[in-house]
Amino acid sequence: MTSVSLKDVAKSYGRVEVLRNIDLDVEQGELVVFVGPSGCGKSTLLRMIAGLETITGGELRIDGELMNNVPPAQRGIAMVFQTYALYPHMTVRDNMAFGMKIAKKSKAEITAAVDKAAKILQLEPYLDRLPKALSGGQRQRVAIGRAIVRNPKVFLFDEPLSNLDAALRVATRIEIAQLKDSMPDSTMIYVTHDQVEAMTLASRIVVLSGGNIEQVGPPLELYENPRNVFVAQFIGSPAMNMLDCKVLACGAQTRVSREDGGDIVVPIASQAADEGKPVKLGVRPEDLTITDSDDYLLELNVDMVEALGETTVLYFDTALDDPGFIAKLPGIHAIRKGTCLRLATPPEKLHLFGTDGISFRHR
Amino acid sequence: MTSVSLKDVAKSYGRVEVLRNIDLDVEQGELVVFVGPSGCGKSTLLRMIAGLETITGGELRIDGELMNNVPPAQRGIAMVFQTYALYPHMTVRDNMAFGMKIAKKSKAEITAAVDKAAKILQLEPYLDRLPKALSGGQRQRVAIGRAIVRNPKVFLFDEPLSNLDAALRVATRIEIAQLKDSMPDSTMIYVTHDQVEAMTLASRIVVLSGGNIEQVGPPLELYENPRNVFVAQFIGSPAMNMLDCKVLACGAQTRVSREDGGDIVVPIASQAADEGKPVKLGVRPEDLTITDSDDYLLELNVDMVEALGETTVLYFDTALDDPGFIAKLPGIHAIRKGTCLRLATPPEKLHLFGTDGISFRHR
Amino acid sequence: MDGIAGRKPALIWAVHLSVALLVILWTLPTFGLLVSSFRDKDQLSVSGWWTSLTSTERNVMVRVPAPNDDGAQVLEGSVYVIAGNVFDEGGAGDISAFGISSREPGAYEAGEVVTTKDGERISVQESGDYRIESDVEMTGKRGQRLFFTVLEPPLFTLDNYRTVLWSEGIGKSFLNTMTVTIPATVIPILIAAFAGYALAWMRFPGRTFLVAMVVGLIVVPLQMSLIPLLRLYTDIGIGKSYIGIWLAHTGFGLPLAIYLLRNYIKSLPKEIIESAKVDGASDFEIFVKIVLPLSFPALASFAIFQFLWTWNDLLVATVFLGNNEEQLVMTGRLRELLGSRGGNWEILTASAFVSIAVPLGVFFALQRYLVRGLLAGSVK
Amino acid sequence: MEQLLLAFGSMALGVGACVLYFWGSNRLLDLALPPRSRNAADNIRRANMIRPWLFLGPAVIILSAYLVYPVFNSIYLSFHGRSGDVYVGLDNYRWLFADAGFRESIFNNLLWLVVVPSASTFFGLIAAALTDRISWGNIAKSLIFMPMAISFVGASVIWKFIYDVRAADVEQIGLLNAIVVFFGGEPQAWIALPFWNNFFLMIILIWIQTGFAMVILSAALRGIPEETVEAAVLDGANPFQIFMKIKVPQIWGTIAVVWTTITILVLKVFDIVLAMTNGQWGTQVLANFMFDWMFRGLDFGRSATIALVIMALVVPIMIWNIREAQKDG
Amino acid sequence: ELLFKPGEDPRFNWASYEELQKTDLSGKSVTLFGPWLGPDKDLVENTLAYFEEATGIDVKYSGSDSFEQQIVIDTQAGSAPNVAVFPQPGLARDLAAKGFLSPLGEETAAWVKDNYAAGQSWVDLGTFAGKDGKGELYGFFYKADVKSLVWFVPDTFEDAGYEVPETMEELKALTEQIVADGGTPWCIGLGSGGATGWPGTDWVEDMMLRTQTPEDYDAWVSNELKFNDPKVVEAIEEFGWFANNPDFVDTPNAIAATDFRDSPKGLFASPPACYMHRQASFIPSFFPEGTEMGVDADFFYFPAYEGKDLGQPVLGAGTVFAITNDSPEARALIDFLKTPIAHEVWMAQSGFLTPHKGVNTDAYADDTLKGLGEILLSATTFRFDGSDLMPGAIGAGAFWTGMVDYVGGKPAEEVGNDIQTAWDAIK
Ligand SMILES: Nc1ncnc2c1ncn2[C@@H]1O[C@H](COP(=O)(O)OP(=O)(O)OP(=O)(O)O)[C@@H](O)[C@H]1O
Ligand SMILES: Nc1ncnc2c1ncn2[C@@H]1O[C@H](COP(=O)(O)OP(=O)(O)OP(=O)(O)O)[C@@H](O)[C@H]1O
Ligand SMILES: [Mg+2]
Ligand SMILES: [Mg+2]
Repeated sequence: MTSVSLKDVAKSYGRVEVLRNIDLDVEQGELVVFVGPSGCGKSTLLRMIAGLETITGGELRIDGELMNNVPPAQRGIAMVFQTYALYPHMTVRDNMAFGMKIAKKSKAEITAAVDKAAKILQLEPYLDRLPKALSGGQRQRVAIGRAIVRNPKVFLFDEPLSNLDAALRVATRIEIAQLKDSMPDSTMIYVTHDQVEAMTLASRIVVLSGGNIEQVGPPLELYENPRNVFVAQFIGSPAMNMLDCKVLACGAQTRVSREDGGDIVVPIASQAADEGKPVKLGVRPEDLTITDSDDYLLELNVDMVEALGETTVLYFDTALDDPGFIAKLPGIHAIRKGTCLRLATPPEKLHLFGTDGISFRHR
Repeated sequence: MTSVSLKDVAKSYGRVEVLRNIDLDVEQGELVVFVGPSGCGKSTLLRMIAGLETITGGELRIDGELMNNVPPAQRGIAMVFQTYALYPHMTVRDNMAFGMKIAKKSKAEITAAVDKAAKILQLEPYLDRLPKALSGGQRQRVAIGRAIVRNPKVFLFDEPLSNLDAALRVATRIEIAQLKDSMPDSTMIYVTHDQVEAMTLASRIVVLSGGNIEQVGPPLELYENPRNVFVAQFIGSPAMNMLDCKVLACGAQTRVSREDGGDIVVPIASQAADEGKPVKLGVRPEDLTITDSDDYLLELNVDMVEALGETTVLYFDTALDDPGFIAKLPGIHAIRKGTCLRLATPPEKLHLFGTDGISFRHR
Repeated sequence: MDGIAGRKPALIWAVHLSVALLVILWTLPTFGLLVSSFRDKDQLSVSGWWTSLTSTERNVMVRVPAPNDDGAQVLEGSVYVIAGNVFDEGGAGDISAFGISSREPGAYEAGEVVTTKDGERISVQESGDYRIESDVEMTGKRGQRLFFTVLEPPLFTLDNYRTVLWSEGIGKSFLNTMTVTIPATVIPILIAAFAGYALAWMRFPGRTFLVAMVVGLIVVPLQMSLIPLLRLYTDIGIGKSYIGIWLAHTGFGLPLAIYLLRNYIKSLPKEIIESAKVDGASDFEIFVKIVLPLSFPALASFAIFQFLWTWNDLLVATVFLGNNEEQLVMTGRLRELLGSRGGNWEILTASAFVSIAVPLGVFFALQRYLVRGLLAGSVK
Repeated sequence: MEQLLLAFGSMALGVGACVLYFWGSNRLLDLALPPRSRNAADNIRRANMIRPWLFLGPAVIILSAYLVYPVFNSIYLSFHGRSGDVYVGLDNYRWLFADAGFRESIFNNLLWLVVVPSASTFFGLIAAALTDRISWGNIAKSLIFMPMAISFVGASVIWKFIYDVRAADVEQIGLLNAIVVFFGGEPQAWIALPFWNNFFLMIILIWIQTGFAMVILSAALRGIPEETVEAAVLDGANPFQIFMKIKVPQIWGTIAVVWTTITILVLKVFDIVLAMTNGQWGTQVLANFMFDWMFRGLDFGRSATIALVIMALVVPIMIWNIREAQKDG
Repeated sequence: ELLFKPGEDPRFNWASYEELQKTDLSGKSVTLFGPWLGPDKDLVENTLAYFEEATGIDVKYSGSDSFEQQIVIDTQAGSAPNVAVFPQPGLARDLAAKGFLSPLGEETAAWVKDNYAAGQSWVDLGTFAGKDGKGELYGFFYKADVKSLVWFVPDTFEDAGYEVPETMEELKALTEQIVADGGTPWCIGLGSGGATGWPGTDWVEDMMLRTQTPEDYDAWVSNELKFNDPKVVEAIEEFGWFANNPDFVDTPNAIAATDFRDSPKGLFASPPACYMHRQASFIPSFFPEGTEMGVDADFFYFPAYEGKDLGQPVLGAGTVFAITNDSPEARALIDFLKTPIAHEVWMAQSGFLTPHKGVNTDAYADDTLKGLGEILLSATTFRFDGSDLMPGAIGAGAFWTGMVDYVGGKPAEEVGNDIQTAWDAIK
């Protein structure tokens, strides 16, 4: 059953169009993550669903009902804000109970709901504290608890973890995943610009950029089969390396040239019209391996080595403002700066993008 | 040549002792990174070196000279703050020139120094902007530029990247690494609580905890051979898994029991006295592999799977507030929640820690 | 910041000294008033208050009983004598010199016997005993004046405060003032807070214009409003009443209140308000349950100013409340103690202090909010 | 006792009525357009269009009655004669600009506008900066703030004991003259010294307003990121340079706000001048000049004209403020 | 609660009190608003108590320090009290011209003319042009002050061997004599906060009366005689003879800055800071505590020039009752003021002088008051304080400023010109 449905939704502030032609259906029980660079309109879209921004075009339906003009409280949604937005002068319990009190629920009902949420989130010991007496992670849990108590049709999260430090972020991310698991029927929409969060939490990811949806799909699909250069580079860290090439031969497989003269066969179909056109050859840093054989993709000098123990990241052709070409190898490698290395990759891991940025696989 | 030397340095605020018995020598040209959990005294130590906090015990020498009571400006150091600490009312140029102006340097000299630093940091186009018109990364570069202009003996960085978002953080980290490369003679002391930064930048890492130095050494040494449980878990992400075991047999190799009944031989020497004692068996998530053979370390049910594309993280025995046991596998794995998996690891990658938390390898 | 190495202690001393100097400069005038308020009425206008802190030599005049008074003059043998002690009417000290004419108040040493041109022999002893002898019966309805110099210890009195604090009707005036100031502080804050919230967080046409208007109105001199307003009051039948003065103080305080409170309320995190909206709270509920409690610092700091203003106000109170016995406020009552020509400095000094007491109390009670509240209101 | 009841009764009545209005009107609105009914969405939307005006209602009405109407009334009066019933065109303005008293007032007012806000802000800044560095700073602050709590009547008594003058051969009871005499000078009638007496009056207002400036500026100074100061320390700046080149520029916005507030106050203040000199010895200022014409001259036309001049002087500040207000929408 | 029990003290005219009892106003009330505060307020209330007791009326008196502002606001706003007590007639005249006062009627005018010493002049003083321009009696004078007084300490005069001067020539001679003896003759202070300068106007007015004819004085007050007329300038300079000679005054550089309330204290200093102080009859309340009138301090008439033949002019002042909100009770209050008892009760307290011929002067509380009262009753020329009669902008404005300027060193002609210019500007 469709839970949230956006049809041709648009948003402009005065003459500035921030979002256009957003079409999206979120099924009940899904956890959909909006990702995209800063300023692409993620929060705006979420806030439109919440009713905190007016919708300037298109239709928003929740559970089939048109919601464009319904005030936030009547939409059956709950929202968790980046800044937690806890009421600083109320205890944790009151924070969670506020919505129900406003709705004039009975005392018993409120207590039951709050206690249940507190139990789920292990907040019981803190119920009588004020938010300022809580750690960041606990505050975030209270914010989530406040959402749970409302028992909404749709949960909305706007970068709920971005104010936490790295360790806490990981821990809370896991908590959210578990929470979702424990409420399989609840629909969640989650905004982040951290793609690790997106990858780990989402049942589907919506990649937004410049007010448009670039691609929608399950995380791994986006990782393995990005629709365009933008998605390819946005998903995965470090970003996918892009090499400028020319198409030499087309067909079920495509032969492309590297600018340095070599050429390579990519097992991706191409059309005759592509021949001679410039293309981008995409390869993920983590798909690269070091090889001695002649069947290599590139030969480059190492500019910098980052040994993380678990992985070793090699930088080639680096310049300020441009990380250049990157390879990420698992484990520890004793590679020194300046070494010349041959890098290879399994051909099936390569990506090809046309001049319009669209992946050949998606045509 | 020793650049910065701390001898038995201590710091107390009133009766609260924040740092004690800090002994450390930083050689010229090193980049030493202080890491440690929040509140362990990293910043305090750095600020003592800078002269922004008084030293309440011990000796601080820079280039051999006793510095305890020398005002900050006379110590030949430059500091880059977490919040950049740019002067908001001055242009980039003035920000960088301020120190030299105060020192009444000639106009020409100032211009030369500022231009040089701006060039290194590619800040030339922004020289006449105010900080508020710069992006986070650019601001951080200005802060670094301000340090470079002073041409100090020692650079001090206090979590310079923690206010940047993930992508910028990576990019700026690389810039700092390159900067260090371009100034091989300069000594740098760098504070962070992000261990990726520590690993990638440091020539040596100093792990601080609770006001003490836990371990000092090159990054990979800390990763491969942590001195104690704290360092083991602090370096590497996700943290090293710890299993509670008992020593069954000692010698050049140690046989330990798992609580679930199995036992395993670890190629680490132990002493007779250890026999029967509880120990912690450490294994890094990224050192685990899935196996079908009987030579496995553990058999567990998967609680949660995070597929990041590049890697897949498996969580076992997870509870709120406790990530449980974690395995990190490269690439994409089609593992579902609830699957029972056997995990193995090469025995040489295992760690053993005594009840005092010290690694058997370090005794 | 405190821990910077190599700081020169001299600098710290310089700071301490400068602050001490500033504090002295700023409190000295008030301190003078405080000392003066404990001084005797007559001394107040002849010597500086600082002299009252130390023993001072003072020229004093006493008039001995007039010869014509009954029993003033005794016949001792053949001489008529008027005797007594100069301190009979209070005071004490050692007399070093005395005089019998104001032109030379210290002409003679104590114990010396002076013969006047009428032939009277006058002497004053160190202890203050005096003796006037005359061979003939003395006449006159004015007693002889004796001048003497005496070293007076610091002399203070609580009389001024007694006059002020125990004056008739002061309690009632205090209540009247409270009746004026408390609603005149609370009402504008309430109205301004609602308006501030509307101007900060509600969307409606004309909002910017209203904000602009409020700013513009801060500067209207209130004297311009007195007559039209009182006329309005008379016309609609409010007349001179508490309601009238509350509304007047509200009106005059409102622009600044709205300006400050709007800025503060605007600075509250947007998310909190949105969160409450999502929770289903109406604007009224958001205001009462979220904004009001969170704006406490701003409310408190504005309360201080409005309170100080209404407390010290006399003009608005007398115009809109009147100065009947029934309606007089504290400032009016204190002013009344001064009499029609206002020359009683001693009362003025004491009453100035009495009238500072309450605002100072309010200030100290609320000052910790002042810093936070005002800043958020005025500065981004 | 009865009096007490009456007092509390009225207080409760006043505050209660106000509370009742806000609560009641909202309740009515909720009853008229119930937010939890079938067409809740529409109701809430409609209610949201009305509600701002419920919130703003009292403020708008009171502001209009107490301030807007008088302004228009003054404009009307300024074109009318003494009693406000004879139309005289621009006569009042013509008179005003020819009047020596007006010229004196304007000159003095400009003097006040230059000196008082800057001096109050300056001393407030110094006080704020210094008191922040010492342990007894809060006590010092309270003492410096104290004059704010003193009424103008009280203040004029206080300053009488400073400026008082006595014959040269008698003991001075004014502190200032006592000091002058102590150092062998001639006692001066400070408030009668031409031109300089203006400054002696200004000192009183500066004395009062410094506390205000200090309180606000001290909050602003605390808002300055400590790191910028530390960075300057590292750059070798001495405390004075840090203050002038790092701190002051960063709180410039606050300084401007303080400055404006005091400037507006200066334009409105007449109590000090009235109580100390009533404009004698060349100390007339506009507000007192207006007061004079209103209550001594009984000429409403002229006093309204002067009032409008006062308001005109504020217009630049007003525009600046409105622009600031619009910036944050 | 009545101060003097009706019927007991023979000094009082109890018949008038009994007469009053015939009017029954119980249950009615009247509001009265005036400048009297503090002790003065007690005095007036003590007096009004007889009216209340006799008729049963409730008189609500309130006093204000800012009477002038408030009566203006109240009358303009229509919230005026029934009766207002104006400290000077100038303001009452302004309000009458705006139509805010009610005429008292022919009968009252006739009463004043018949019963007050120099009755016609009191009538004239209380007669203003109403809104319609018609001159009618609006102001009823009750409680007068005598201004032409010089205060001194008899002992000091005695010690120095000075005699009370009888003529202006003698006064000037005495002044010079005192200087020659090394003393300072005069204490002069014009300071009065917001009203600084007014004591100077009294000096000038007294001098006008002593150098010019009463007719010139009247012309001057109505500005038919210009302020810069040589006659006026001469009077100002007469004042200057005393005030602007640094040897003659105690605070030569600070006359205007010395508060008039502090100024007389110089008489009582030892050694005396001055010997004489010219001030109105109210000043004893600012003498040091315990000063016994007639013993520790005394007054003499500020004498006239023997050579000018202008008689014994007396400068005075008085408070004016006017009806600002007409009602029968307000009229009854004015009628009460006509009864001798209304005057005698206050006379027997303090600080009250009356030109009422029908009262028993024995009722005055002390000899000093009685003496002052006699000056008032026996004046050959009585003139009202001119500045109080001038328009507010002059009498309470330019004239004050002029005096301050004059003692500050401005030549008398310039001062006259300035004031005249100001006067021209309000015509
Ligand atoms: N009130 C407004 N008026 C005009 N433009 C606005 C307004 N609010 C947001 N925008 C613009 O809309 C765009 C989308 O903003 P939005 O906050 O949705 O971005 P985002 O994707 O959430 O970014 P981030 O990751 O930084 O939160 C931005 O370019 C922003 O500048
Ligand atoms: N002025 C102070 N007075 C008392 N204790 C202080 C003061 N400043 C810091 N501390 C304490 O000193 C300890 C070390 O603080 P420090 O800032 O050096 O930690 P840190 O390691 O830099 O932490 P973080 O990673 O959060 O920056 C903390 O426990 C802190 O509470
Ligand atoms: Mg730190
Ligand atoms: Mg006069």
